[in-house]
Amino acid sequence: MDYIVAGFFKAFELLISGDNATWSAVWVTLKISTISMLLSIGAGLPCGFLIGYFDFKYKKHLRTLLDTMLALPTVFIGLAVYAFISHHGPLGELGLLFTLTGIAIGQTILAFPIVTAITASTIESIDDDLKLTLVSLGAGKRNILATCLWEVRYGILAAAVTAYGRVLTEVGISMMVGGNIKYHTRTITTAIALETNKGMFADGIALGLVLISIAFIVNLSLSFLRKQ
Amino acid sequence: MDYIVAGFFKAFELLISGDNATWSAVWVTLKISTISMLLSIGAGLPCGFLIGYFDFKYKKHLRTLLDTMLALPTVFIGLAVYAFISHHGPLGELGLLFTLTGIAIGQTILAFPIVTAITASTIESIDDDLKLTLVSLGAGKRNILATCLWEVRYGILAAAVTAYGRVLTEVGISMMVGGNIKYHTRTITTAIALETNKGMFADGIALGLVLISIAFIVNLSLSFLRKQ
Amino acid sequence: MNKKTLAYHLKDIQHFYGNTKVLDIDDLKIQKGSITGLIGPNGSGKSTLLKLLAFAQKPTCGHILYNGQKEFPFSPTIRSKVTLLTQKPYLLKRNVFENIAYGLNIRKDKRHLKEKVKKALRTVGLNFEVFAHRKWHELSGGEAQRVAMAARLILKPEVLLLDEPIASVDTKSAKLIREASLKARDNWGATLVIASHDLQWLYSISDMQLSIFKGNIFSTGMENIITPPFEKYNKDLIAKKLTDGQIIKLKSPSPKTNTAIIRKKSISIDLETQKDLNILNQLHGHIASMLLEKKTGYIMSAISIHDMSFILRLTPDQISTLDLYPGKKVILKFQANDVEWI
Amino acid sequence: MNKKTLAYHLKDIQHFYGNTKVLDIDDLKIQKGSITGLIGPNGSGKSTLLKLLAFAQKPTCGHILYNGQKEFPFSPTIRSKVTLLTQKPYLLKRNVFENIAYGLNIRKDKRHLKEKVKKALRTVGLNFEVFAHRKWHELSGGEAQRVAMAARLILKPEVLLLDEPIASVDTKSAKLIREASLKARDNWGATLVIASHDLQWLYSISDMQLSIFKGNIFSTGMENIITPPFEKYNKDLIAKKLTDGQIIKLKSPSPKTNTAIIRKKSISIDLETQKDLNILNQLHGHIASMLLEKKTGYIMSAISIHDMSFILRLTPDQISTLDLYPGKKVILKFQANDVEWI
Amino acid sequence: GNKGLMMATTTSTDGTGLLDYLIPYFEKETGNMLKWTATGTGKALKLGQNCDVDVLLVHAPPSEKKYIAAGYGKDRREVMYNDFVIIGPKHDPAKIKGKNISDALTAIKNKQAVFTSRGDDSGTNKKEKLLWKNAGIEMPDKEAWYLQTGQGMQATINVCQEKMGYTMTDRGSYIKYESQKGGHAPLKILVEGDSILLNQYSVLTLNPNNCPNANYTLALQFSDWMASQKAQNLIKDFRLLGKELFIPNAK
Ligand SMILES: Nc1ncnc2c1ncn2[C@@H]1O[C@H](COP(=O)(O)OP(=O)(O)OP(=O)(O)O)[C@@H](O)[C@H]1O
Ligand SMILES: Nc1ncnc2c1ncn2[C@@H]1O[C@H](COP(=O)(O)OP(=O)(O)OP(=O)(O)O)[C@@H](O)[C@H]1O
Ligand SMILES: [Mg+2]
Ligand SMILES: [Mg+2]
Repeated sequence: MDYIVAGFFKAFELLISGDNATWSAVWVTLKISTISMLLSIGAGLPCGFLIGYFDFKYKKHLRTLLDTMLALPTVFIGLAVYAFISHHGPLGELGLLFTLTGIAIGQTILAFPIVTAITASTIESIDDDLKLTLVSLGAGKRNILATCLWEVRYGILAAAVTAYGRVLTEVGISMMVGGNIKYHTRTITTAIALETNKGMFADGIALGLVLISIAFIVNLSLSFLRKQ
Repeated sequence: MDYIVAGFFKAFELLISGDNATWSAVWVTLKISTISMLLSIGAGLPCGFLIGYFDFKYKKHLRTLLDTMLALPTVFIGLAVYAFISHHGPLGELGLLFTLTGIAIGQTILAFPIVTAITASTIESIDDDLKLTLVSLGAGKRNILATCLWEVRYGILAAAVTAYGRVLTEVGISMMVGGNIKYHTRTITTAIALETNKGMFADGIALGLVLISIAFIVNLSLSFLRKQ
Repeated sequence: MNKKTLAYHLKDIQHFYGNTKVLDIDDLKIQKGSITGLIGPNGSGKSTLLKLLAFAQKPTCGHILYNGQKEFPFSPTIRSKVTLLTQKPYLLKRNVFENIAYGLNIRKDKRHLKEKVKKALRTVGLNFEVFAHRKWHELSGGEAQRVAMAARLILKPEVLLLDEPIASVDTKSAKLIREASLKARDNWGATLVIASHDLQWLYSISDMQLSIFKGNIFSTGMENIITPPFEKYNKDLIAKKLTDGQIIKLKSPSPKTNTAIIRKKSISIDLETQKDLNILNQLHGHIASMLLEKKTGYIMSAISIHDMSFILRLTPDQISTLDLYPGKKVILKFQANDVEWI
Repeated sequence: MNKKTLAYHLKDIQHFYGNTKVLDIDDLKIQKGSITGLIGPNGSGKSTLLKLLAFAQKPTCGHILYNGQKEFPFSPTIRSKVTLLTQKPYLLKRNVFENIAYGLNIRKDKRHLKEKVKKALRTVGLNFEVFAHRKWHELSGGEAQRVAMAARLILKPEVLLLDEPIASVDTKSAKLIREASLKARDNWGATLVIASHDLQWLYSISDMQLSIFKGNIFSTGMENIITPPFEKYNKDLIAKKLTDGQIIKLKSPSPKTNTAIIRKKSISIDLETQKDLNILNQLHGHIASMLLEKKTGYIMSAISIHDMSFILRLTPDQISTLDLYPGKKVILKFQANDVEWI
Repeated sequence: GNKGLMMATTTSTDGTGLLDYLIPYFEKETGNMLKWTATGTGKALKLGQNCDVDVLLVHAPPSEKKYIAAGYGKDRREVMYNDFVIIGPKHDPAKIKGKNISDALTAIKNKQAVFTSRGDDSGTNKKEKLLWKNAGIEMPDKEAWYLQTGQGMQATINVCQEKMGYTMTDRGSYIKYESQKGGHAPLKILVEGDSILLNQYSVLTLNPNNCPNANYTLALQFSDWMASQKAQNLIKDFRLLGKELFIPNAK
């Protein structure tokens, strides 16, 4: 129990003392999570829209597949990405292994099904009358996409926030693809895993609190988008 | 690359040969994920409903908090739960450490904010006319809860499926609280982590495929709940 | 009025959306077993009043007595007894059968469910075999409206509040809904309050009419309303100028009020003008429509004065004597001080 | 008809929902610059037809020529020219201003936006200052309907399809909407197709009326429809029995058809019966309403025969001669073989 | 009650497969059940300190002694050892092959050749730090060539292989790695044999004063069994690629 309390103090200490390793991990975490969120939202919103908006033959099957992709273990994604970008892999030339770009690719794969699935089911819930209204007002396909997404913006926000939580907290990909290299690819979560393994539970808690603070600040600045 | 292909064959081998350790991990994974899903849905649906349905003063703040909880790292949850159920912890007497119940508690904490947040934003999207209609038909508070949830069932399904994906794939809690004890608390994901740690990438991939198959079967059997 | 026979008694009700007052009712009583028609332009507060009567919303100020008791949303006395058909009928995402059975299911009343649903559908003119298994979205606008109505009727509630029940319903179904409403009152003594813009229909069903205008209630039935802008005419009178050049002269209002009401009974109809007595309005127009008020035998007649419409209640005698018919040019007369200001 | 002046030409249109055929139109032409009224009971296919005309849905079979060209959903020719006001007007989750400006924004037409929105709101009788910044859910039913209407009018479309535009709108606004529709035709030559259950209003606005019944179109205007069940009367005739004992005799139909139509022109009105000629129907009833058809001067009269309603078009002369007024007892006469079966 | 014995151990004993091989013999012979959780040494000690386990099998002698001194552990019994080696790419860019340990590290530093460190405060990591200190080199941290993976041995070897760098590993882990590469491992043993490179594994029982509820008797029984001739022979027979991974040395 005591280490939880200790963790609180430690968290302040880490941030205030400007601990190099901590700030590096914070920075790395922010960078990769931002990239992967941008990519997964950029790809996930249109895909989610298409799946949710249109009725097509294998829609149900596609949804099942998508739901299954929600259960891709991060280590698995990490291993798969590793296979492609490792020295011997087909993309080995690009030198993405143990880089932030590499992690971001993996995290995009992680977040994409979340954004897509939640967007799709949010879009599915929109009224047929909205569709009809848009067409009848002369909306083209792009307008329909944009307007529908805006109509269900709270649902989209939920999708993004959920995916963000997932990306921010994942360990497997960062560990496998990034290698948890201190000052380079060590994220807050891989640092937590490390501290925990060392038995430095208070440090783990402290880093966890740092991560949660980041999430809090991001969500706070998103909350102006919310209703009421 | 080759270990991905090897992993596919290995996955078949593991399942068909009836490998004891694998089946034990499958069974453990199913057991704890079922318990934690039941608990988190049981608690998350009503909470999400309350937050989404009613307008109250600090609603926006509560939502921000909830969104932040989506970014609770699993290791952090693991550490916190450990603090409580470890021998010296306040609940040490219950002997929950290194048990499936312990893991399930942690996973419930993990899944709860997901179920709650997505449910809330789904409920938020329901029409005022529905609320009015229900009241005007004489629905009591429970009826309103049940009917509203049923009205947005596809959104609820998305919440459940997302949370399930999260629970199924988490490692941090299972590792910290369960201890990855072979034949006892080893889940598929902790087994993957172990194999990967050992450098047995093909085995990691194989186990990952086993996990994905489980998710696929579950989602397939849920897909009859879907529209169309 | 005997207190025991009162279904509703509203006291000092005010209702606000934000800072805008949309209802202001000092005192309103509704008799048990009566059918009250609510008449008023868009935004006058009809739906808001019905929601308050349904205890689906709490008034900002004041309180509502139901059967002599103060009641609030979700009180068990209210829940199963007062039913509102909302203006935009919302169907649950289930089939028609389940939509109609919903209220009974809530009440755990499962006896003869199928028969009851069948009967309710028949009451609104829908065939059970054709519609019972339709999904909520597989209905035309009017069919949906009628399903929603059936879902209310099946409950046999003490109070049935209908918000524009025939808005998108065809003539035949409008008749059915009228009959169903009358039966509700006659068979189980239901109290009904019905808002509608179809005055003929409303007159054919209601015992008394309440006019709402800007949240204020006038229980004397349909009024002729003259809205601003007004101009000064002379010391005592102000004038409403119609774009065809005609002028309506009215006694000046008190400073705070700005909408004029001319009661039906103050207006007479004629074919020729008389010498102007200065304070007499003589407006030229034509008859637009004449509708039978079935219960009384009066004929509700709409007279178009340029872009305004006046409603009068004529007797068959008057019509025969003046040889009136839609299209006929007529002259409406009323005194400038036969005006009430609100 | 000159092809160049045709806005629409529908050929062999059939539309199905699932296995149910809801529209069956062999050939239908709509002139440019005309105002067509759509009349028909609930579920007859009005909304479906309007959706097809808006190219918001594709007919199951057949095709629609627009300005002589086959067109399909999303074709750029159609998109900015044809506009539909849906039956359940849906407002976007934005404020009123943005809702009305939406169509123009899509067209990237941002000049004088504020003035245009102001004008559109005025056209439907809403005050810009009061309503422009209201959120979509802060409106009464009729106000929402009118905002949706304004959002269509602002686009000045070639074709304006209105699905029950005055369903929950007050009398004054109904008039405004009529004027706006007429202006659309007169000012920029718009073609209008309007579905409504308010026949008086529809007659006051439309050049011609189409009756829809069970997906079939009759272009001769409002018909009197007699629905099953029928009984055998004698060798040649079948009968519809009214519950008050009256009988309508009709020439037997061909086996496949089962709904009877009596055209207005076949029916005459009288005060006394004449000797029964066996195949003459003489139905007792009373006049329910009389409405002026402004353009023609005819008086559309609804005559109640027990629980049925017949519509006749009377002249002022007929009315004066017979001294008709709502409530007056009358007798309708028509030959048993003046029936058409569909 | 007799819930069996709960052991915390380090990843190397579990990862090499030793425990999977050895423990069934213990269970069969003594009739006791033994469960283990494999974690970093630090966490293993912590679990003991919190009395969440009954017995420890770890390899960090200095920490173990401190641990006992602090009153957390009781009996420490050395049961086996293997040794640490320095591995690197076959072409050996820093030319360390055959050098003694301190010279090798100095060469790596001077060449700025990539060196991957576990950086996780594990027994292995502690040993590595000791080697840098002995070589008189200030502990590298932020230097670009010095990569701290914060992960287990296999993962660290893996990073090392990708970066074509050097690392220090216990022999068992290296053999395991070699066997996975089918004997064609790109990384080879370049430095070995120094006595300082010894990697001692010990069984620790918990101090009953600190953990009265821990199963001290059974823990002692396990400790004894590990030191028994039978177990020592079994350890000796545990091989991969025909090579011994651990050498029994119980006294
Ligand atoms: N949620 C809301 N927020 C703010 N104003 C509202 C809200 N709902 C209604 N109003 C306003 O309150 C007034 C009364 O609305 P109400 O719905 O009671 O009118 P109504 O008489 O039913 O009109 P209609 O005939 O159009 O249905 C209107 O001016 C409307 O603009
Ligand atoms: N999505 C649907 N699936 C199945 N049937 C439908 C669907 N939509 C409409 N229908 C049926 O098609 C027929 C025509 O519907 P439509 O909406 O065109 O009628 P309408 O003439 O507009 O009626 P109303 O006056 O009630 O608006 C009706 O019988 C209706 O039940
Ligand atoms: Mg209303
Ligand atoms: Mg319709």
